Amino acid sequence: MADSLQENGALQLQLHPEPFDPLVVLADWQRSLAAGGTEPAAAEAHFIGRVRGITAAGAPLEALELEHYAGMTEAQIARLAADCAQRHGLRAVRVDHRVGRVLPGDTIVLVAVSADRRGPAQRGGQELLEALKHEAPFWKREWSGGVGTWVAGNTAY
Amino acid sequence: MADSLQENGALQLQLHPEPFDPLVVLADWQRSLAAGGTEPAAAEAHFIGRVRGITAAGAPLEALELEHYAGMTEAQIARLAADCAQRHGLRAVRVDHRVGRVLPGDTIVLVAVSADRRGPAQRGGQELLEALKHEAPFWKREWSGGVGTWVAGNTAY
Amino acid sequence: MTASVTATVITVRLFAALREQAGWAERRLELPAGAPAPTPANLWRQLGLGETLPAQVRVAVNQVFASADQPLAPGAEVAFLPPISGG
Amino acid sequence: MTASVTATVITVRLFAALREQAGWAERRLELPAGAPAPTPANLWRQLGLGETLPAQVRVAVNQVFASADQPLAPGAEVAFLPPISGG
Repeated sequence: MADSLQENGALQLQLHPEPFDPLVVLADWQRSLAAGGTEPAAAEAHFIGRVRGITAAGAPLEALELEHYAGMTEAQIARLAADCAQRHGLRAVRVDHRVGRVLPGDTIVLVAVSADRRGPAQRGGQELLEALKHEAPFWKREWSGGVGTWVAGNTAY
Repeated sequence: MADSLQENGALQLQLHPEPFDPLVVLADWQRSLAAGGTEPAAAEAHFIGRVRGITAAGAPLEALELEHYAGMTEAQIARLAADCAQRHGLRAVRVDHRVGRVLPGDTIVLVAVSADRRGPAQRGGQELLEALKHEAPFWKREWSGGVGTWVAGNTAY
Repeated sequence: MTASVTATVITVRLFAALREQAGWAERRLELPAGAPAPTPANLWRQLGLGETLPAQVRVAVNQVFASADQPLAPGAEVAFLPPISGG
Repeated sequence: MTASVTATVITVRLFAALREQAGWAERRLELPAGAPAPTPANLWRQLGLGETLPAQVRVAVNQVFASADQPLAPGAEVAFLPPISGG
């Protein structure tokens, strides 16, 4: 599943050690899908997540440190995307995620999906974001006042 | 409500008689929000809808003709956006919609919302799109084989 | 001093399929001063658009959705809207 | 001909808070050939990480989520993952 989705170009995935502009990524993605020669999808849903300026405890955040499990993280995202694509009949999926040191206001995650109808696009994108948050190996450490604190779990939906 | 959302710049709305690039619109929107000096929102959800290449009856589509009620359409979108923004605690809303003759593959609608958390951004964007489809005065006519047919209602969600 | 000076003027607008079926987009009605205020439902019949307003046709008064039975104030703009299909 | 040639080699990896608490990120274990195949839960205790594997720690074997009780094949990479917080 994961392989076939990636082989036919329907899944594009990138982990970024440096800041990235989600709109530049989306433009590249749209261009690459258009280059495939198929008609643009009738529905496209995007989600951009950015780093908040405060910690879970309410203190000013200096930076977020994002650890991942190189190899497994990518493979796991590919599996999650393929499952979600199959369940919702998605045409294409794009996932970008920061790793390393991320500053407040920086984009940390981009999830973009396309489908033939709005419902699958919106539901599929939503579900894939939740899956990433709970099933893809990433760990956040909040740095505030020079002290790093590992974050246990995710912010409320 | 509608007025206050538009006055403080939290609602940006545009009807386009000519094709528009949703990523260019989003870049402008993000720049204008950043110019306000506030920290970028932690969550942003976008939806892009494009014209399908076939009619509801399955014939090849030459073009879609989009009629609206100039004045009421804009006012009604502003009301729907303000209601939705209040219900979900959205920070900003951007709506772009084509009018006139729209070709297959063209973007017909863009809905973008920002919020402090992913749930409100996703749910708010989804709800506003449904509201636009059912409560904003637009009428579609499908042109196929030189014959125009008014579309009654919306495609399935 | 003429009747038309104090007449109640109502603008009626049709859109999309309704406009094409009727063959007109906008009418300006002058109702005699002192006559009871018409409702959108009255005007629908009066303009020969049909016996009763179909359930799927929505009414806007002064560009806001409104009841088909509300009396119209002088100067009102009434619109009959076929089923919406946007987005 | 030495024991190590036929020993069962298992790589154990720790991440994030677990890595910092333990003070190491990766260990290569050589288990005597012929010994019963260890499970991730066995290794957790054997490496002094704790008595029993806490419920919130997840296990991956060869970079796929796996049960803590599955016997490990020679050459396996076992990882102990603290609660995920991505996106």
